[in-house]
Amino acid sequence: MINVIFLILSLFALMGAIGMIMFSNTMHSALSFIVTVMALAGLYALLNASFLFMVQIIIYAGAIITLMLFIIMFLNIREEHAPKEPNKYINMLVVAIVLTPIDYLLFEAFLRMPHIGDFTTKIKNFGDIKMLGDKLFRGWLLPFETISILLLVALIGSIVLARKRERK
Amino acid sequence: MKYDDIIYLLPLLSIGVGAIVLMLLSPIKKFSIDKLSWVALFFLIVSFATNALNFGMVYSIAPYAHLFSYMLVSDTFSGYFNSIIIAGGIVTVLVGTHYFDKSNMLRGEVFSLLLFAVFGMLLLVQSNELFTSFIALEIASISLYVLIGFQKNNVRRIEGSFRYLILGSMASIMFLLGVTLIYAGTKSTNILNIASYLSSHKTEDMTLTIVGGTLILITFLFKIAAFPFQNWSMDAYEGAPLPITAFMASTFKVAIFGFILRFVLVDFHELKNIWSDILFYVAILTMIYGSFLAIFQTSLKRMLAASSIVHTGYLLIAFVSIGSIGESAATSIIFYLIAYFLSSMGAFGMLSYIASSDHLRVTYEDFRGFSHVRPYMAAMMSIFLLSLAGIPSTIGFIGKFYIFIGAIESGYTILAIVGILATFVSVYYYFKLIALMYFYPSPEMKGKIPPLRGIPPLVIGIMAILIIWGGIGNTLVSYFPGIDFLIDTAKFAYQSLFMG
Amino acid sequence: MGIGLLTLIIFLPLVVSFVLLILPVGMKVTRNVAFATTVVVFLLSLSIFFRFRLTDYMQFREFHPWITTYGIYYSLGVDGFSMIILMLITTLIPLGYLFLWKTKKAKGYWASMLLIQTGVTGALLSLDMILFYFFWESMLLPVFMIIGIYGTGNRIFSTLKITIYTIMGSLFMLVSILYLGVAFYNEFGVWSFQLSDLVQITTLTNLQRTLLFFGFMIAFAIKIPIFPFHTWLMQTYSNSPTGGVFILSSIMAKLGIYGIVRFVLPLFPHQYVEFAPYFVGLGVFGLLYFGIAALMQQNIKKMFAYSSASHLSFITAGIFSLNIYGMTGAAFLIVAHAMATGGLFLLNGTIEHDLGIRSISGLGGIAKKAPFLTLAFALMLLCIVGLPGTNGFVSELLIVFGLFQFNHYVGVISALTVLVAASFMFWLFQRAILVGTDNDVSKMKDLDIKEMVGIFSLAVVIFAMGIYPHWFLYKIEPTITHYLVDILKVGVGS
Amino acid sequence: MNSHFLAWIVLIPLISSLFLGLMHLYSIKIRKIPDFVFTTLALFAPMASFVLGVLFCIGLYEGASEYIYEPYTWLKVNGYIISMGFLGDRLSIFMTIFVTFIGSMIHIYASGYMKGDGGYGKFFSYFNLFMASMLLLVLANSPLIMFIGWEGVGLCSYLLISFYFTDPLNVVAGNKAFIVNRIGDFGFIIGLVTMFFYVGKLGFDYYALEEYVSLVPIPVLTFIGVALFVGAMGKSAQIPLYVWLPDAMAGPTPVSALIHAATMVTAGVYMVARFHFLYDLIPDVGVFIAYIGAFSALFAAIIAMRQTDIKKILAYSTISQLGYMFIAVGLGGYSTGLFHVFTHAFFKALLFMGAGAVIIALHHEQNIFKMGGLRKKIPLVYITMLTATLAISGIPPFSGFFSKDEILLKAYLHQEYLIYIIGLFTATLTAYYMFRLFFVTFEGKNYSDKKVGELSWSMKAPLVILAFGATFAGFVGLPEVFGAHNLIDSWLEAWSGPALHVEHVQEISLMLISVVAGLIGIGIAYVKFYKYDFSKEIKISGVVYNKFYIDEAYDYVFVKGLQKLSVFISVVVDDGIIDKIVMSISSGFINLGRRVGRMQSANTRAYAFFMLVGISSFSLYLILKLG
Amino acid sequence: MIEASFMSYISLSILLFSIGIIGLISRKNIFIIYMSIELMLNAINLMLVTLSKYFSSMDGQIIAMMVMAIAASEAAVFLSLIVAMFRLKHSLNIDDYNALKQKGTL
Repeated sequence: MINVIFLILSLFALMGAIGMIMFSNTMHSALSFIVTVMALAGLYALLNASFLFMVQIIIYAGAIITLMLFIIMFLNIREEHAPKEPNKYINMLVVAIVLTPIDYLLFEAFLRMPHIGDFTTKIKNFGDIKMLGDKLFRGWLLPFETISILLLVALIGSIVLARKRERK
Repeated sequence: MKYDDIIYLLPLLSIGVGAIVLMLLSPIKKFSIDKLSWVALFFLIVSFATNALNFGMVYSIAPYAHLFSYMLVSDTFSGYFNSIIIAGGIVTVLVGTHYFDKSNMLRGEVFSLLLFAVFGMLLLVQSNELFTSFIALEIASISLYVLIGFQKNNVRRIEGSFRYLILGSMASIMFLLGVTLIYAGTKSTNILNIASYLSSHKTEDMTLTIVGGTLILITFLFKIAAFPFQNWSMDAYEGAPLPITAFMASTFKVAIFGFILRFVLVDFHELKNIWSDILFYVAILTMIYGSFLAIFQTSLKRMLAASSIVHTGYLLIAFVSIGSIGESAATSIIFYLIAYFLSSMGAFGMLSYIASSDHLRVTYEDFRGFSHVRPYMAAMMSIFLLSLAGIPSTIGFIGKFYIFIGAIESGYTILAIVGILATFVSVYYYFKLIALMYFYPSPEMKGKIPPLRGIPPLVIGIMAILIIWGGIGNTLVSYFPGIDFLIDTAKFAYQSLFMG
Repeated sequence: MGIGLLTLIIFLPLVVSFVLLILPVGMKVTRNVAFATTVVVFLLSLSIFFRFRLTDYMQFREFHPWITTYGIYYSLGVDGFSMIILMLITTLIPLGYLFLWKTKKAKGYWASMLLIQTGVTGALLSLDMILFYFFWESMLLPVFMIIGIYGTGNRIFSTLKITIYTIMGSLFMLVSILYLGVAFYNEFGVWSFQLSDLVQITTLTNLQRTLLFFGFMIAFAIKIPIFPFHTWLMQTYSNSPTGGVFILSSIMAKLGIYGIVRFVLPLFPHQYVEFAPYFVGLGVFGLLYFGIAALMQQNIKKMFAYSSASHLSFITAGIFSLNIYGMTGAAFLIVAHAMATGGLFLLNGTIEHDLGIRSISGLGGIAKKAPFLTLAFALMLLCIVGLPGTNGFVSELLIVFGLFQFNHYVGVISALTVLVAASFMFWLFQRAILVGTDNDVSKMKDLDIKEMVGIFSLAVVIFAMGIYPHWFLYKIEPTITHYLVDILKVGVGS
Repeated sequence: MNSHFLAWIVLIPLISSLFLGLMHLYSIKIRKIPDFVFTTLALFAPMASFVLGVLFCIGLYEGASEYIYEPYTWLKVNGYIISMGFLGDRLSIFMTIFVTFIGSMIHIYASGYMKGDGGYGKFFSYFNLFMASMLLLVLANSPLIMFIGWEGVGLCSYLLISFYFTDPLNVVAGNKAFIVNRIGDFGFIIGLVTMFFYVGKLGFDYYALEEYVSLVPIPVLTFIGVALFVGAMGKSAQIPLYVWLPDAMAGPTPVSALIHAATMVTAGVYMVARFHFLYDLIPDVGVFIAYIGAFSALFAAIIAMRQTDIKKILAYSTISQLGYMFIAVGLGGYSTGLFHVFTHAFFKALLFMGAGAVIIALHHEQNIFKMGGLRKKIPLVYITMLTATLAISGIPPFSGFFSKDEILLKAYLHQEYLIYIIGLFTATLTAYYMFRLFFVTFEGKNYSDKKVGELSWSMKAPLVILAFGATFAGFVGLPEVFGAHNLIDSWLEAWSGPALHVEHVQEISLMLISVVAGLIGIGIAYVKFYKYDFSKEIKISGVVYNKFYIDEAYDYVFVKGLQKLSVFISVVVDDGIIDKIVMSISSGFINLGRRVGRMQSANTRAYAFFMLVGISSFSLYLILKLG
Repeated sequence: MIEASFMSYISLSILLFSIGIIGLISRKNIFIIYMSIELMLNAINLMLVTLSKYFSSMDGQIIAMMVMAIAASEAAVFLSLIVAMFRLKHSLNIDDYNALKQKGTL
């Protein structure tokens, strides 16, 4: 059963991703990307990451991509703004070929992975918000704090960059 | 919980606090750029001072180890790099304020972002955990992306920023993938845990870790602009405002090296020579590519950017030899970083000071007859160029000396020879500028060049003196640190890595 | 710790130069103080000359740690060979100043001249390879400045050319030095770049030594220059100001020779002997090649450049002749040629200063206007052509002896030296100085009193060394005997 | 006699020369010094040396075998010492005396000849410097020191030939003299070096060389002998290095008299005599020398027959006479050769001085065909010139007869008949061209109506003295056939060579033959030139007049050839090949850089792709590395 | 030896990652380039979550969560830069932005 869900979700994820890079219309791509994101959220749920499932939907689908769609509309981007890309399939093929060693290496590396754990979680409530919060504030305090700095930087950055042009 | 651990956090904290304070102050109209720069300077100096408290000792402490789960470390090594990075920040503020002031599109947020970048870099060399490093790297990078594109109505700035952003994100993702693979391989992202895992397992079990390490190395190579990941640097350096270019070219590189040295020496201590073969070619190609690129430039900014690729190549020579002679190679890298920091910071700083009025591109031709207009500035510029070229009596020579001798010691004589050839080519493009400054009659440009007054020239002059002192200084003058002192400090820094 | 005599000799000009540069003094003060400094240095070196003992050891040693991590020491010393060149430098420079007196250059010119002096004496006296390299490269900078700023013609191009050319050579030397240092470290476990330590290395293979030998030789061959590394020379000389070309020809080129003897010889004795025939061949070939090329030069400085190259090739042949005659002769010719060429360049400088002409065809009839200059010119010229009674003769004779000992045929060919220089030098003298032409030389002034003191002091030394050479030679003979017997192990030559 | 004074013989002229030079410079720069100061100082030097020479001569006569004075070690290398040494033996003192004597005479003459010249002091400075060098050459104790003098005289010759340096011709002639001499010196140095390496290490003075020279293998010795003789060829203007001497006549006439006739050019002969111990061992080289001498004599005489310049004729005659001398020394008769040096010095100096007097009198006219009829105008010159002409033509009892005849006798007795015949024929030619000169100059009436300049006493007195010399000097070496004792042979006993027995009748008949030969020459000259018709336009041309085009050939082969080679080297090889390679390496590098620069295309996707390729290659590396 | 399901998750994430790279390099549209980067981050997140489950450790999930934060911050900068760029040139084609092209090449 789980395998079937996984297959469906992964199919969606892949289709969405492929669609995202294939569509020439920006809006279509963005919508296609949402499919992937949602599929991934489903996969997180399959992987006992219930909190992440939520976050994925809220942040990605809800915030990031929406923001992007908002920008697209805000800038009033129309079809003619999209660049002409006659060679994009050939390009993709070439990139895919160049990519082969990397993928091979990654697969090979995971195949040789030492047998540390297994894929059946024994821990109860694995992945729920309590456990996550506990771990986050006990074991990952520093990154968590620095993430806030990062967000601050991004905040200033986007203000600086997107602010209306100032007078000389 | 020990409260005196706070002292090891102070450098980081004061920068962070400073950045936030500046962020809050910057929208206030009353605070001019000048005033903000003093605020920034205050926090930087506090940070520098608190960092200097532990100078001269070999120590390694994980402050608030329990709280931070050993993710943060403060040792001589980080202290050493911290001081360079903070100094980079100080110099950028001191020299750059003039530029920021003159090009009135830059606003107060620039100091906030600069301090955030410094914060990210400090964290980068102090973090003992890969994901924290990643965040630190992102903090620094994003600050820099924004700083480059700050003058957003200038298409060159925006373009440089955007290109750097795309490629930098690609590199960051490689880093993240590397971290993930290492996590997959060792079930931890803490450097010490990884090191102990690696030393207790067979190589066959380490495939994931090695691949992950390689991906991190690729990011490192990208950030220091090594071949074949160098293309962005020319565009980003040229696109950025000059003080930011200076900051990027010298300080960021230092921070990156601080991180990768800790990573390779501590983490991959057992495996550090697995990359020697490929890094060998990377080093050679980096030097050759940089030389080719630098030799025909007309814009000085581009020339310095290209030459910074060459200097990356020199550093990689030492990085290659880390595999066989860890200590002296690492020491030589640390020393060379100081040398390069001083020289390139000085050269870029000088350019930014000169260009602050109205030049966007500073070309060779702009310097024709410069020595007749501003003799002292020309002399300082010459010192920086000579140091970059590695002419004796400058710190650049000593740095190259260590690098080459390390290469020969570890059996990479070929690298030393290629390095020599690159140096030889570099003489051409550095001396061309000196020739232009000195050998032509005085031009009609006196009005445009800012006078030799104020803080920026003073700072640049101090750096020139440091370069000379680093090149000839010795222990003859009692109680005054010379070259030996610098080397010993670098050695302490190296040793402190293995105390944790 | 006290400051040693050699340190004083090396660094006094540097200190004075910086002080002068910083203080707001005019050109005249700078010049006068600079001259006084060189005189003081001369007196200091004179005291070394007289206190020099007749041994083959290094004397007046100074030894202080510099970069202890890598065993680099501030290590100075003098032996017979370097002593004679030291005397040469410290004598020539003040005399040269007297000639450059009237050049209306900025004070940077004089400061650079002082810096050059520091560079050359430093390179001459250092016994630590890194220290040597340090000075060797440093002296290039003031030369770069002097030629580039105060030169003429296509000066910028030629300045860059000489700089890049010589730096290329010295960088190869740097690699070789480093390689030796590492080899020493691997063998003995400590770092050192002392010459006396590096010669003890035994682990290097023959191939390695050969490569290192050529690494060193490239640097020196470019500086000297040996065929075919000479093309920078002609352009540089013809575009240099008088002071620059004076320093280049009479001092810096000699340091190339010195470097071979001081470093290459003890470090690679086997290669030195093995490749000696090739270098002797190159030397003798260069002697003829440059000599013939000099014949038809139109620019006086270019002709002198070829002439210098010719003589320097001859000196090179001498030092590779592997016997005491050739090597002492070479040492002697270093001095003789430095004085004579230096003098000629200085005299030519005054001609150029007064007339602004550098092509031979534009001159002529100077002898009538300036008899003293003509006399001085003739005396220097006689030394160049090796007329008996001048030190040029003694040295050329000894080198011919040495080369004859080396190989009879080479010796016979090298005797052509009596013809080579004479042919173009006398022709030059005829066309440029003696014979009157339609050219306007009315602006030509004769030597003033300072110049006369300068040039005739040189002439006196030239003739003194030619008439009583033994008094000068006996100081260097033990050193050269030491080189040949103890280091090269070829014997002094029967 | 203290041997220290040997050094003073050299030093006095040297110091005098320095003083004269300084005074001259003072004079032209600051304040004029009157000529008589120069004259006094200049004349003092050779005379003082002459007196010293005579004193040494007396000392030798009284039984001293030789004087040696070695003031200091000139050079000491590898334990081998070369001293600055002076040797006063019979040969060198003989040379000293006649050099200083002739020198003194010509100094006196020159004081008149150069009167009023702007370079008066300079002239005498050079002159005295020449004396010093010549005396050093003569008195040196080792070949090396001799070489110092040897080159010194060459330098002085150069300086004096190009004395009036504003005229390019003079300087060119001076250069030619110096360079050609240097070619000779090249040979000399080779000989010297070879000698040093084979025997010189045992001691490099003449006595040591003489003692050990037999250790040298004969082929080497032959090489040394030839090489040294090349030096002599240059200095003494023998084939093929004679070309400089005629041109050297560009110098003032006293210079020609002193240097290019009487003294310097005989240095080669002296040198061969000095090395007699060497040449005695290699008679083949001696014969070679003799042949060179004979051919030079003949060749120069032929050229002299058609010359018109009075000094050039004398110059060729000098070459010719020097050839005689080499015949003698080549055949081992060193004393005979030196005897001819001795007599030749008198009559040739006289001839030049006479010619100089004529030139002065005719306001610097040198073409004999523009003279004529001077007998009445300057009778003293006429008489002295006649004496000298007779002497050179070998008419008894004038000095030239005895010396020349002895040389011919030597050749005959050595059974070198070819040389003998050449010598005899040359004697005829000599008489012919000398009397041609004499008749054309003094007889006829070409110049009789024009004004002739006055001659000062200082020019006349040496003429008279030397005329006496030219007449009677031959009696010093009066052959035994006249019942006299050959003073020269006995004085230079060591150099007289093996005694060759000769019948008196044979000797007398040979003498007669040579006298007849001379008279034939005079006769022809008388017929052709005694009443020379100057009105007839003379057209002189042809191969002989143009000196067989030897100068042109040399010029074409050596000078032009070298110049072409020089241009080839500096333009084609240096600039065109070597520098081009250097420069194209650098420009090629820069161009390559421009190509590489295309990678900085500002194309983000290309950059990213490039990165991807990099990552991919890292992956490949790892795949290979990890297996 | 390793469960198929684990490898299938990993494979999926690697595939997504590759697609991201392909999109990043072969497309000219700035937005798609940006989304490709986000896709790659998502792929890594999937990997991290998978590992988290595999190791039965929360670390992977926490990292994944923070990666999302990083992605958000990058998004902010990215999008604001895009806005700035578009204002300047009114083009979404990345190839139109080539003012920094090397001059003076052959």
